[in-house]
Amino acid sequence: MKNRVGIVGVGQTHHKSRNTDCKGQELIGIAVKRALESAELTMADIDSIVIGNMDHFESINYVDMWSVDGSGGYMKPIMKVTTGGTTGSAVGHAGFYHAASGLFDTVLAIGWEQNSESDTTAAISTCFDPIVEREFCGGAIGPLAAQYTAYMSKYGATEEDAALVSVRDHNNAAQCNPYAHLRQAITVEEVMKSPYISYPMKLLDMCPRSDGACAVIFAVEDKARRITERPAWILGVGDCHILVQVADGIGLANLPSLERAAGEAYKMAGITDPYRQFDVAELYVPASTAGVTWMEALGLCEEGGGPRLIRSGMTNMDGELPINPSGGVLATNPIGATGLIRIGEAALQVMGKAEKKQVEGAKVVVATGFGGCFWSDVTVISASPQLD
Amino acid sequence: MDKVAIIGVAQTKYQRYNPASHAEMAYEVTCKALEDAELTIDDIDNTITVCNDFWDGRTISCMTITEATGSHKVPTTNVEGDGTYGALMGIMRLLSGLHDITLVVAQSKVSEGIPAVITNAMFDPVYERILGLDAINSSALQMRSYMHKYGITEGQCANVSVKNHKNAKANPYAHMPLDITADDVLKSRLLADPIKLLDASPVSDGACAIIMAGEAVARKRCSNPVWIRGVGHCADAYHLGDRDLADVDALISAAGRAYGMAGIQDPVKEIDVAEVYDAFSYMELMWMEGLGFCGRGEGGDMIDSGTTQMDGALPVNPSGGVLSAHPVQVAGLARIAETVLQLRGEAGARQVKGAKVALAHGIEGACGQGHCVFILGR
Amino acid sequence: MAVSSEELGNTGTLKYPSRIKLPYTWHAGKAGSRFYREIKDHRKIWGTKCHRCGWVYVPPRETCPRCFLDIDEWVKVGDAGTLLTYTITRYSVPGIQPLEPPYALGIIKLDGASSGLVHLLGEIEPEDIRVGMRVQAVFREAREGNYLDIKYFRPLRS
Amino acid sequence: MEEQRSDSVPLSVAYMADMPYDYHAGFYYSRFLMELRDNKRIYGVKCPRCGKIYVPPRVVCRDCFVTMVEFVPVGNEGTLLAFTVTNFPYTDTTRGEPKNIPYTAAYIKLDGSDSNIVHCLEETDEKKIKAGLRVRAVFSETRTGDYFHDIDHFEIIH
Repeated sequence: MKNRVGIVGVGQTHHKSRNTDCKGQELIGIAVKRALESAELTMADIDSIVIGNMDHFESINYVDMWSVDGSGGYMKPIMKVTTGGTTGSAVGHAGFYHAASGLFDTVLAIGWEQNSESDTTAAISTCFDPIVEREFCGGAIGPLAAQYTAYMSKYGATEEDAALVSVRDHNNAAQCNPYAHLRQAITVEEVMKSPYISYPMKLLDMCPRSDGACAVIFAVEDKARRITERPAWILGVGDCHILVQVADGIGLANLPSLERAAGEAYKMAGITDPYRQFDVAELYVPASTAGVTWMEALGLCEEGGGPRLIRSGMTNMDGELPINPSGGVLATNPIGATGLIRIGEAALQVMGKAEKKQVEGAKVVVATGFGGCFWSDVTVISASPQLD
Repeated sequence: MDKVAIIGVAQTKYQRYNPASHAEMAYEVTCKALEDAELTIDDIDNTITVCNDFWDGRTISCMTITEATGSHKVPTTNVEGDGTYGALMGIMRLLSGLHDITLVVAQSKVSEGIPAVITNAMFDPVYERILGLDAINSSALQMRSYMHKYGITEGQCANVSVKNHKNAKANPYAHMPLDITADDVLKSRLLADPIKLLDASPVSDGACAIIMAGEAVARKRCSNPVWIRGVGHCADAYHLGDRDLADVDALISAAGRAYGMAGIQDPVKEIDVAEVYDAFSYMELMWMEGLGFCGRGEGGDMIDSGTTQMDGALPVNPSGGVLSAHPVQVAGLARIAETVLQLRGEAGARQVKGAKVALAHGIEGACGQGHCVFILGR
Repeated sequence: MAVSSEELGNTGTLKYPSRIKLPYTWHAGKAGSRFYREIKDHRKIWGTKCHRCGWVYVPPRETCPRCFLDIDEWVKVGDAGTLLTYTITRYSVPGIQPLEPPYALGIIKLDGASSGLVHLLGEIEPEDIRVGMRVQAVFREAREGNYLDIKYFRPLRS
Repeated sequence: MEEQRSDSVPLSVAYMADMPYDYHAGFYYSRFLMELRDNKRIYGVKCPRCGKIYVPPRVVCRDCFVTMVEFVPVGNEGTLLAFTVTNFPYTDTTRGEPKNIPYTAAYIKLDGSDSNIVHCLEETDEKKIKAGLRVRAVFSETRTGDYFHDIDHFEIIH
């Protein structure tokens, strides 16, 4: 890497089911202003902007152009990146590359979605091939449900294991995160009693869809050091968009894209023993079932070891490797922002600014994004510019 | 900035209906660009796709061409915007030092959807969208504003169309090579006054790919690299009423940034050929002003003078421009590909002799709200 | 390398007619809601004014796009203004047009506003429209709280 | 337009977006769809390098990145890999109206194919379905070149 890049500011809205107080640009504006405030910068300090969401959630074309009233993009370089559920993490990575290229010193990355403006499942279902898949692929739920069916029969995981993930994330959101959308503590019994929406997935296993925005400011090393004493350094990025037909993702008991993206990011960052080296993880877990199955792709446990690790409690706030102190995606999901919130939350941890979510002494954190057709993005963020 | 070169380019022929699917078109240009660069897919270590969910009629539209571009094998991202923005993202990947060779692929099937419905979605859904605004009538508001403010005539705009459709006759990729006169343009069907049918670009399907590399790799792997000397992008205000539609502030800023990087002080003297995003005839005149090829309000004089003709001092759109083929998203990347051919001396019958420095330009949003400018050199 | 239809033994290629048809509900936000309520309830057009650059935005903004500062000053602007540019849409597009073409659109700089408002023009023949002419808002009788509560702008009668 | 009761409640704008698309099937899907329509045969395409057979057919082998041109028929029967009974309401994006539910999305590996397809299974009682079941395509009497119509559904082979 020629130019080291650090995160110097993070802002997000108070995520809600339905934010009617804000027109879309205003929602974006709130996150942007909070990010600027957190870094003690003004819009004049921003050299370029990257923004992302998914067009058909709000039915707005050329969002990079439409958003300038809220993004601050007036008479600035701005571009749009969109890759489905990974949009937020892709926006974060694009923000990183903007700065790492040396072309821009201080870069504002924005993810947002006002999911209450449309029927989220229907809008997502238009991501499937119109000729051979769309008719019978019901949004993101169906494929994920099918995947857990296969994992349960192969590794003996249970629906209760998934419920434990749901309880962990919801309770973290309730106790620690004032920005989270769902802030209600729940129990395993409540998850198990909630109605099936797509077997084996129950209502409380699924992420909500939210209205919200997140903004993260990236800066090249010398700028970053001038802006804050504790930047959150980007040590590694990886992304892998593995498939195009959703049917071909079936039978993948796990998530090979996450394994490959993690491999790239870990290599760049020098991560060799992820479970020990990471102090916190902010994972894009769109359904509790994925919280059981995907940890192994990140090297956090052995193959089929997801149920063991979840049952051990080690991923809870007081465990060895807390996962999703923010409450994660199960508590908050403005889709185009969701991946960027993971990066932002990871940065707050190493900057020591995570407040009630703070995991004491967090130095190295992994953030992930998930979306598209079983695609993954991975980001490794650290308190120091290189691993000790 | 460090040096980045374009080492391979490919385009499909642009046409009203390309029977190939999105993926099949993307695969065609991917293979041809690899062939042009004398590389294999294994040499590509990252990709940028350029897809738009509205034009492609699909959420996460980049899924459509992921495998066709080899993007499932390497780090990839999708830029939703004009192809020039995709190329810019590719440059940033290379300049980071984390990647060596980038493939950028843009594809578009404008003929699948209804352009007016798709461009209507550019306008704010709480406010102006309900007026039935689209790319054509919003541009008509801009054309009128420009003509009124600077005394530009419909005839001068028509002459852009005449020039570019004629140039297209020398471009085998062009969709609309035409022998027409200004009178033909002026008498063509009125779409939205003052825009007439022949002032407007056609509905085109097609794809374009470019392959870029950092300096060390480019020098080793390529005998005829074309260097990216400068790049700049910028956006103006969103609501049409927030802008003076006759002016081109964002383009001036984008060009200024690109010229600064490339060390260009007198664009007309230093640039040998330009490919600009003329979605409508009048746009070429406005963009020449924004690019500093002439003063503000002098776009009409510029076309009158013949400077931008094939035999002029600064030929603009030898390819026939966007007026002669308009695959949305692709069109800006095609401008880059065309300038690469010019700088390599491989532009065939549309070659501008001795071209050493070229400019390629893309736009984004309604009425050129956003611009991206590339300076390339031999 | 890509292949041709002949190589595949194809007898032709198919098109698959479909659509993306979905209901949307867009939030106008606080400022947008006040803008529409003032028109609906009082036939008055309001904008917001940036205290730094002085721009008066119609429709109102909560943030000045130019200065990126919060705006909280509301100002009433005139219901008459000057036509900055116009066009007559002469082609028909199913589903998105508010009127049967041909219909006229313009950008109007309302008296007291800095930005222009895009709207319909009515009660005038296309050939009589001129840039710079004075026009005035005609409000719809039954107003619902949307952009078309202003029915159109017509030439100002002195 | 929806008007809420209280004057302080923000307004919103409701609209049915309707965007028609003539999706181009291209060379590979066209051949696939025509074989279904004309001959009730399901075709895949075979990679000349690794020999893998992809259904539905596509231009490039995912693993080898080489052009595939050899169309080969695969079985009308196959194995159910995974399924999900979809029982939550959402909008059918081709009609803008509620989707017909419940339906069972079935992910199937056809005999002779190395990739999977998605279609619907007629059975919607999840207690009667499990991964590994054998299933068979049931074709419509009248076929039009539409995959989801020409194969009406898949049935469980008992």
